[in-house]
Amino acid sequence: MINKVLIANRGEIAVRVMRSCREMGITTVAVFSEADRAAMHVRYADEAYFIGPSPSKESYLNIKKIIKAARESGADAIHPGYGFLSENADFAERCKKEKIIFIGPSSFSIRTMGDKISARKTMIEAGIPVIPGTDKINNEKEAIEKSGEIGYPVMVKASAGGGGKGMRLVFNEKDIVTAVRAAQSEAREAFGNDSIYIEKYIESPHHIEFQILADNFGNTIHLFERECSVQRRHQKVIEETPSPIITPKVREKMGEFAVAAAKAVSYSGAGTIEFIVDDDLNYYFLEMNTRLQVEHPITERVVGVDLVKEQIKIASGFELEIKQESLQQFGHAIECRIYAEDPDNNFMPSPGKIKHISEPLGLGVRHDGYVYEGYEIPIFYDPLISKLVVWARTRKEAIARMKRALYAYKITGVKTSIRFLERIMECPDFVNGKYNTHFIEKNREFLLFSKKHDQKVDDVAIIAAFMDYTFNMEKLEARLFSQNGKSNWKNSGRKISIQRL
Amino acid sequence: MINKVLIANRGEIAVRVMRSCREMGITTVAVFSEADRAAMHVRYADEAYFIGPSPSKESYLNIKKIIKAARESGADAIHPGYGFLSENADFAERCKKEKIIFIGPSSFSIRTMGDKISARKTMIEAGIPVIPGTDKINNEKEAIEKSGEIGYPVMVKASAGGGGKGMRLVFNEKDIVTAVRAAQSEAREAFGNDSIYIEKYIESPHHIEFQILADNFGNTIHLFERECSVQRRHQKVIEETPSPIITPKVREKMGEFAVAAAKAVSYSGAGTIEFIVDDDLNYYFLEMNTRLQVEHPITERVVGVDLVKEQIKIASGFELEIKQESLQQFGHAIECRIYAEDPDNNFMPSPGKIKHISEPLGLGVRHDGYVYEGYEIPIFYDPLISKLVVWARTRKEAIARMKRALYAYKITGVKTSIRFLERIMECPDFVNGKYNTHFIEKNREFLLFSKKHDQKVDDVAIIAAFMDYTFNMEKLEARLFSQNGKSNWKNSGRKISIQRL
Amino acid sequence: MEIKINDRNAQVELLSRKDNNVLISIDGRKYEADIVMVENGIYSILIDNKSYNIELIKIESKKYLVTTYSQSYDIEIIDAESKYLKSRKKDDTLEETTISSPMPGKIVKVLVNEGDQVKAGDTVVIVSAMKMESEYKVKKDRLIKEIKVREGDTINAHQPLIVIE
Amino acid sequence: MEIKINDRNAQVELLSRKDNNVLISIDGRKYEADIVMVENGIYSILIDNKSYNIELIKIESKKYLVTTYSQSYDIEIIDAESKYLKSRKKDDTLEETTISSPMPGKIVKVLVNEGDQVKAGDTVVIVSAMKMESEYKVKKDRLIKEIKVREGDTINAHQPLIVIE
Repeated sequence: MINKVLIANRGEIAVRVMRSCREMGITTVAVFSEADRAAMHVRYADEAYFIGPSPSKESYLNIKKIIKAARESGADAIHPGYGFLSENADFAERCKKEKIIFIGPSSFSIRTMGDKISARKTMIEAGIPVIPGTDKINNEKEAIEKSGEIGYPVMVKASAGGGGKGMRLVFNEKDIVTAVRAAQSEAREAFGNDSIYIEKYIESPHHIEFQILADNFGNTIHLFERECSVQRRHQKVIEETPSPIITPKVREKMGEFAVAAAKAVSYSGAGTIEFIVDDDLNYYFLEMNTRLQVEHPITERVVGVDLVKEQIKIASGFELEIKQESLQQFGHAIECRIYAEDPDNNFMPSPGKIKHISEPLGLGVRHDGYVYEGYEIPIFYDPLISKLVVWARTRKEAIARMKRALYAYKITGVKTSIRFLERIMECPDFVNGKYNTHFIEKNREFLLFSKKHDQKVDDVAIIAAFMDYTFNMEKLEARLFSQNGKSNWKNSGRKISIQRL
Repeated sequence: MINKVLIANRGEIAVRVMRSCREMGITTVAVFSEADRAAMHVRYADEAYFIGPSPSKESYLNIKKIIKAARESGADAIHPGYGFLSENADFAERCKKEKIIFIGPSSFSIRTMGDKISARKTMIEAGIPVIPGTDKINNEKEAIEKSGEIGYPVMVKASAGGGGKGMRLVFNEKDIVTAVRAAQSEAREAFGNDSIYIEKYIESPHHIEFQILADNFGNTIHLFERECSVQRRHQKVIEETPSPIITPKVREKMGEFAVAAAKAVSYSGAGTIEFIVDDDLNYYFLEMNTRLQVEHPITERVVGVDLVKEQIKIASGFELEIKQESLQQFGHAIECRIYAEDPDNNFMPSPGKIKHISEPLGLGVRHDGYVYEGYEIPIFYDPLISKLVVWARTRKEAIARMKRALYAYKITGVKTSIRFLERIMECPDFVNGKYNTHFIEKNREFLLFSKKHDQKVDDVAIIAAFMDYTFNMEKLEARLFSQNGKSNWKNSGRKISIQRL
Repeated sequence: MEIKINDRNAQVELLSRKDNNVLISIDGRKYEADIVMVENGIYSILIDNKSYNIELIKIESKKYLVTTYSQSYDIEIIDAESKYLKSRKKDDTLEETTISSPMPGKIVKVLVNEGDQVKAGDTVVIVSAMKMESEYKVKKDRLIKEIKVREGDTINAHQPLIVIE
Repeated sequence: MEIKINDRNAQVELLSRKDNNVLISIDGRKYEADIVMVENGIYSILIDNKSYNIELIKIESKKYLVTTYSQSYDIEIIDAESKYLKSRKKDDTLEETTISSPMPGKIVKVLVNEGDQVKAGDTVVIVSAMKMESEYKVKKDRLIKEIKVREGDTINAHQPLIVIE
C-alpha cells in the first residue's frame, strides 16, 4: 500500500483528498505557492513544501518543482486532484519515470481521451454512440444527402472553426445549401480555409455523465450517472444524482457504454464519461474526464463509496472489491458549488478576506470547503469556495434540505453565489426536474430577481448599525474618562455634545 | 399539517429539530432563559420568547411559562426534544387541554413506561422478556428456591433500596443465606425496612436499544438497534449501529419484541426500547424512553430516515409511510458525544467561553452542535457541546473516519472530551467490538494514558508563545514610535532595552 | 441622528434604553428591540419576538456594510462631523474621476497612455482575478490624465487605476 | 530569554529572522521555523517541512495556554520585569491559601463558618455546574479565615471562595 501521498493541488480538493488519506493511515504532503502559505491544505497536511510564486504556472503547474518536492519528502505517490496537472499526460509519464505512483490513469489513456479527434475515433471503433456528423463536405449535393441521413436540425461547422464563426444552424433541407455557402464564405474570411463539416444539432441538450472505476486487472464498473445540466458559461453550477430524466433502462445501457468506453482506452482509476442527452433520451459520447470530478461527492453519497480511497487502492495495485451488481443508488443527492462571485454584477469574481462564516450542518448535509474566518481568498486561482452536498430519501426532500442548508450558510467579506443558488432551488423548472443546459439563460429573470423590498428589514439593518455606532461611542467615552480622571469637565461636555448629535 | 412549532428545549437538539421544521416549511418558535439570549437556538428560530431566569426549574421546566409562550406565538404544536419536559406526563396532558399538539406519545404511555413497576408489569403481560426476579422474599427457604430457579449469579436487593445499600451479589447457593441476612440487616438500618427481593445478575451487560416509530392508526415499526454500552457513570458516551454483537436472528426477534412493547402501551410517535443483553445474547427489557434519544442520528444515517420529520408527521395525524419490510441497515454509523468536561480531572464539567472552534467536515461526517466562537457555555445546563456522527460502509472504516474527524475537531476555551474519545477509537476492546458497560472502567488506564512526552512538540509550543510575544512587542513599539515621532531617542533606547531582556 | 441607507436618508432616534432593550424611532416608526452582539460583528435582534440575524462589516468609523438574510446595505452614520465634512467637500469643485475595479486582481493590460483622448466605450484597462479577465471602459469621451498602475501589478478593490478628466 | 513551560524553564533565543522565517535556539537546540498567524491566536508552523498547528490563549500579557494537537501547556514569558516582580514576591512571606474552583459555577452550599477549625478532608463548599455537584475539601487541618461567597452566588473559575490559614 502507498505510505505517503503528495497532493499536487490546493483548495477544497486538496483537503478532501487528505481526509481520505488520513483515514487510510497515509502520510500527507502539501505543496504551496507564495499566496497559499496560510491555506487550509498546508495546515491540514502532515508535511508541506513551498513550490514557488503565486501564479499557477510557476507553482502548481510546474512539474519540475512538484517532482522535486515529492523526492525530498519521500512521497511514493502523487494525487493530482482536479484541474492543474490532473490531465497532463507528460506529468503522468514523468511520475512513472521517477518511479512515483501517479494516482490516475496511464499517460496513454489521458492522451487518447484528451484529444477530441482521437477520442471520437476510438469511441466509434468501440461502438459507443457519438454525435452523428460528417467528415469534410466536398460539395452541396453531399451536404444535402448527409444532412438528410443525420436528420434535421443540423449544424454546419467550419473545420478550422472557433468562437462561433463559420457556424450555421439549419432546421430544413430547403435552407441547407444557403447555409453551407454562407458558412464557407465566413470561414474563408475568418480562417482562410473554407472546409466545413456537418453535425447533428441537439436542441435541448442535457449534460449527463457516468462515474467509472477501473483497476489494473481488467475490472471496470460504473457508479451510475450525475446530471450536470445546470451550467453557466459551460461551468457546472449544480449537479444531482439520480438524473430526473433518465429511466432505469437507459441508465443500464449508458452505464454499459461508459464501461466499454473506459475499457477502450485500457483505463485505470476513477474517470468520468460525459454524454450529451436529448429530450428523447438519445445519448452521445461527449468526452472523458480522466480524473476525479469536482462533483464526485454526490455519487459517493448515493452509492456509499469513497472514490478517493478507491483511487488510492487501485493505484496501490489492489483489485477492485466492489462488484457492479452490489451497487445501487439509494436516495437522492444534490451538490451546489459555492463561488466567490457576485451574481448581481455579472458574476464577477470576488476574492478577498472572509470576515465571518457559518457553515450549514446537520442531517444529510456534507460540506467540503477550505476557507476559514480571516482567510484571504487569493486572486490567482479558481473562485470555488466550497461544495454543499445534501442527501435525502427523495428528490423533493433533497431540494428542501438544500434550501435549508443554503439558508443557514453565511459568508461575509466576499460576495458569493449562495442566494442565487437558493433561487435555483425555488425555480419551477428545476423543482420539476425539467431543465437542460439552457436552464440558467432561460430563467435568468427569475433567478436574478431579488426579493421584494421589505421596509421592516431595512429598518432592522438601520437599528443594527445605529446601535453598533452607539455602543462604540460609549466604549470610546468610557476610555476617555478612564484616561483623564473622573471629574474632567471638558470631557463631560464632550460626552454630552456627542450624544446630542 | 402542523404550521408552527414551539421547541421547548435548547442546545443542539433545539437547533436539530428546527432544521427539520425548516425543511418542512414549518415556522419555528424558540424559548429562552436569561442565560440563553445569545444561544444558537434563539438565533436560528423564526421567533423567540423569553421564559425566565437561568435555572431550568424557572424556565425550561416551567410548564406555565412554556404554555404561555405557545399561546402568544400561536404555535399549534410543541416539540419537547429530550430531557426537560420531554417525559413529563403532566405537560403532555396540559398541552392536550390547551389544544396544542404535544409531539410525543400520550400521557398514558409516558406514565405507564415512566414507572418501573407498572412498566415491568405491562411488559410481562405483553410477553416481553424482563430480567428474571422475584417479588418480596418471605423466608430463607424461598430465597434458596427462587435463586435456584433464576440461576446464579443473582443480586439480592432491598425493596426500599438505593445507593447500593442493602445489595449483595451471590455467585453460589452456599452463600445465599448469609447474603440475604446481611442485606436484610443493612436494609433495616438504612431504610427501617428489611424487605428484600432477588434478581438475576447480568455479568457482562450490553446496553442495546431499539428505535421504534408508531402512528395513530396502529402501525408500529422498528428501525433496528443502537449499541450504547460505552458508558461512564450510566451516561452514554459513544453509540453505534449495527451492534457488533447482535446476529440477524436476534435482531429480528428483539425488533419484534420492541414493536410489541410499544403496542402494549398504545404508543404513538418515536420511542426507544432499551434492553440489557448478556454475552450469550439473552436480552431483557430494561425501560422505554418515550421521546427522541440523544443518539437518534446514527439510526437516521444507517436507515436513511429523518426521525424528527416522522415525529411531526405522526403528530399531525398522518399515517406512517415507511413499511417495516422496506427498511434496511446500510453501512455502519458511530456517534461520539462531545462534552465540555476535563477527562484529566475526573471529568469535571468545564463551562466557559469558546475561543476557537474548527469543526470536522467532509465525507460521511455529520456534526450536530450549537456552540460558536465567542459563545459562553452556561453553567446551568447539560455539558453536551455537540454530537459527532460518522458513517462508512464498514465498522472498521467508520472507526477510521471517526478518528479522522476527532483529529480535525478543535475547540479551545473550554476543556472537552475529544482526546479521550480518540483513545476509545484506538482501544483494542472497542476496535474488536468486544465491550460491555464495564468498558471504560476496565480500560481506564489505557484511555487516560496521555501520549508520551515529545520534546519537539514542547519546543514547537515554546516557539509559538515566544514568537507571539515578540510580534506583540514589535506592534507595541511601532505604536510608541508613531505616537512620539520618528527621532524620539528615549523610545529608541526603550526599544533596545526591551529586546535585550 | 441621520442615517444614510443605500441612497436614501432616515431619521433615527434612540428614545429609551434599558440594558439590551431599546426603543428606537426610524422616520417616525417605533421599534422595541432586544439587541445583542453575539459574535464579533453579528447582532441578534428580537422585535415583536421575531428573530433577526444581522452582520456588520465596518468599512470606516461611520460606514458599514450591513447584511441581513436577504440583502446587503451600505449604511452611513451622519453626525455633525460628517455633515460638516460633506458641506466642505461640496465647495471643493475639483472633482476627479478615476477608473477602478470593484475586486482585487492583477493588471493584465493597460491599453492607453497618459494624454490619450479616448471615446465612450473604449476599454482602457484589463484586470484579471481568479482566472477571469474583466475589461474596464470609459463611459464618456475622456482624457487620460494619469496612469497609476503597470501591467503585472497586483491591485486592491477600489484602488484608483487610471485618472481621467 | 527565559520561558517557563509547565514546571520547567527553558532558555530561548531568537538567532535570526527574515519575514516569517526564524532561527530559534531552545536550550541549545536550534530550529528553523516558518511561522504564520493564520487565524486570531492560531499559528501555522513549518519546521523541516513538518506542519504544526498551535493554538494560543493569552491568559495575561506574558502568560499563555498553548494547545498542540496532543497536549496543552501553561507557558510564561520571563523577562526582566517578571523576574523583578517574582523576586519581590518571594520576600513577601504573607502567603494566604484559598479554596477555589477550577470551573465557573454556582455555590450550592457553604459548610463552614468563619472561625471554624476544620480537619484534613473535610468538605467546606459545594459548587454546582452543568447539573453536576463538586465538593471542595481542605487538604490539611485548617482555620476558616474568611468566607467570600454565599449560597446561590455565581462564581468564576479560580475565584477565591474561602480563605483558610
